[in-house]
Amino acid sequence: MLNRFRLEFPSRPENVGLARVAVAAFAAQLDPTLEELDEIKGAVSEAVTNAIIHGYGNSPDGIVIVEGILYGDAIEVCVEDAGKGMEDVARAMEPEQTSDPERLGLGFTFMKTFMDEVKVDSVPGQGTRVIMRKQLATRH
Amino acid sequence: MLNRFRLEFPSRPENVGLARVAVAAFAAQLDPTLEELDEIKGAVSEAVTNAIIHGYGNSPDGIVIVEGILYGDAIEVCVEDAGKGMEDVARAMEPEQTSDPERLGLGFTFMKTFMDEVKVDSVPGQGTRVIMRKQLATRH
Amino acid sequence: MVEIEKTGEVLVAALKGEIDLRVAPELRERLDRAIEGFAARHLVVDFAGVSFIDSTGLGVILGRYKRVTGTGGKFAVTGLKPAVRRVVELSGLLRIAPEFNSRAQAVRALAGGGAGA
Amino acid sequence: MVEIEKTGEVLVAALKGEIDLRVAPELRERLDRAIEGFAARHLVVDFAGVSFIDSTGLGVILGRYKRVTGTGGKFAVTGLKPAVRRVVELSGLLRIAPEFNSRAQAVRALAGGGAGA
Ligand SMILES: Nc1ncnc2c1ncn2[C@@H]1O[C@H](COP(=O)(O)OP(=O)(O)O)[C@@H](O)[C@H]1O
Ligand SMILES: Nc1ncnc2c1ncn2[C@@H]1O[C@H](COP(=O)(O)OP(=O)(O)O)[C@@H](O)[C@H]1O
Repeated sequence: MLNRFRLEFPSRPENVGLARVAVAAFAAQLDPTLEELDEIKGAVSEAVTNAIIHGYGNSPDGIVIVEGILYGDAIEVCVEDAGKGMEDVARAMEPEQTSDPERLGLGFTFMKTFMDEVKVDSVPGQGTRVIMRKQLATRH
Repeated sequence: MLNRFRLEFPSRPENVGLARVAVAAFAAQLDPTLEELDEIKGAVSEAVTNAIIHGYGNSPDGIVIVEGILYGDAIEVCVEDAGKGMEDVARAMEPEQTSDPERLGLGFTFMKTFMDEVKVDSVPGQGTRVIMRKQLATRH
Repeated sequence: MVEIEKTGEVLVAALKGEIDLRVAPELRERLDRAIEGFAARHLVVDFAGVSFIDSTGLGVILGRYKRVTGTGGKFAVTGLKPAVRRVVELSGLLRIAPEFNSRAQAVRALAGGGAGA
Repeated sequence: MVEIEKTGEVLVAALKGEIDLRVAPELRERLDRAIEGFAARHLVVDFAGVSFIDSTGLGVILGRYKRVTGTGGKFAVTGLKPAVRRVVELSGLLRIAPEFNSRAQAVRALAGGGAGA
């Protein structure tokens, strides 16, 4: 393991940007392309937004945890909440599947498009952990 | 309290930049001036560098904790290590006081110049906690 | 977050900066207020100033698409840089809304009845 | 982190980007290698490309100041934008080293023996 970090913050909308910036600054240590960096930021934005609005139902009192780990030329990002969890993760991950008619239901689709692997552990009433992994093009 | 975050990472030189970026992105929520942002980044850089090189003696195996709290128009930043600590904090904080002849001994001077308040709690053999506070010019 | 301009029956919304959960509620409100307040029929969304947009931000734009086309208006997009175009494409918006090379072209097309739903 | 150029007996080190603990060891080594390798007597440090510098970075520069002036060479700085000038000033470097408005001026002054320690 090359390097890692752990970031905790309350479930407030303004912290979605904080999470993106932190993960991007961390990922920058692998010298990614601009496109790779945009993809990582996009995936983090979706996962953290879900933790805030779905996990904690928009209450600002929850804690969101973002972790990053570098392995060689790959980055792993985990986004965790202790919110309401999901009954049926496989179904929630399908495109255009949403519990909120104001939303697109494309969060997981974006994550899967931007990252190589997306794994979700969720327990109803206990919370959700999204683990995403991306292999970066080696440029050294 | 408006907002807060906690960031943990190993005591590696490349994480000094990560800490600066995270604190800057967080402080940006108060809409600071560019100069204020530069000062906050400078203070964070000094405190995190000290944790790595003095606290942990340049070993990459220590954990550095950076916390940020927004209070109205003020920001508080704490930088903590569980490293070797200091015998005489007041003396260490004097200008050009350094235990390393390759260094300037100006880290604490920079912190005190950039921030309004700098408080240091340190226990030899247990670690150091630097608490810095800065009032930002209200622009709203 | 957004600069809004009206030319005849066409509203142009130029998005600015990072369009995510932080700005989504206010963006939605400002766009809806503009559509109502100006009695605008058509909407052009200019993405040129966008530095980041995610599915939450795109949800607000697609919601306005539905609103405007639902009352017989037309909707178009412009200013899509490659990085932004990719997520706009993923959202499905480019399958239903015409894209123009410039804001002026989009306004002309919508005002003239030349393109749209 | 640094681009190094030699004109006669004057070495110009143009710093680039964030000069902190991450780059300090390599920066120190590259500057020392250049001073030795080129048998340079004088050193001009150009800060124009610096986006951030802290006391660790300034320690490397002050160390090179001591080295160069210790062997009878001269040292000068240039390219100080306001944000960077402030920390360079705090480090004490501006009390001991002359500052020039351009790299060319600094090189001329040091080569000609016009200014310096
Ligand atoms: N962290 C989470 N906690 C609880 N439920 C979640 C979480 N993330 C996603 N979900 C559920 O999965 C659904 C699909 O998520 P997503 O694909 O991101 O679409 P959207 O956020 O637009 O609804 C959500 O509508 C929600 O019901
Ligand atoms: N986190 C820390 N742990 C242990 N000692 C520290 C720590 N921070 C500072 N010190 C001590 O205080 C001295 C002065 O620190 P500072 O003013 O930052 O100067 P410098 O880092 O250049 O030595 C250091 O040389 C070191 O002995």
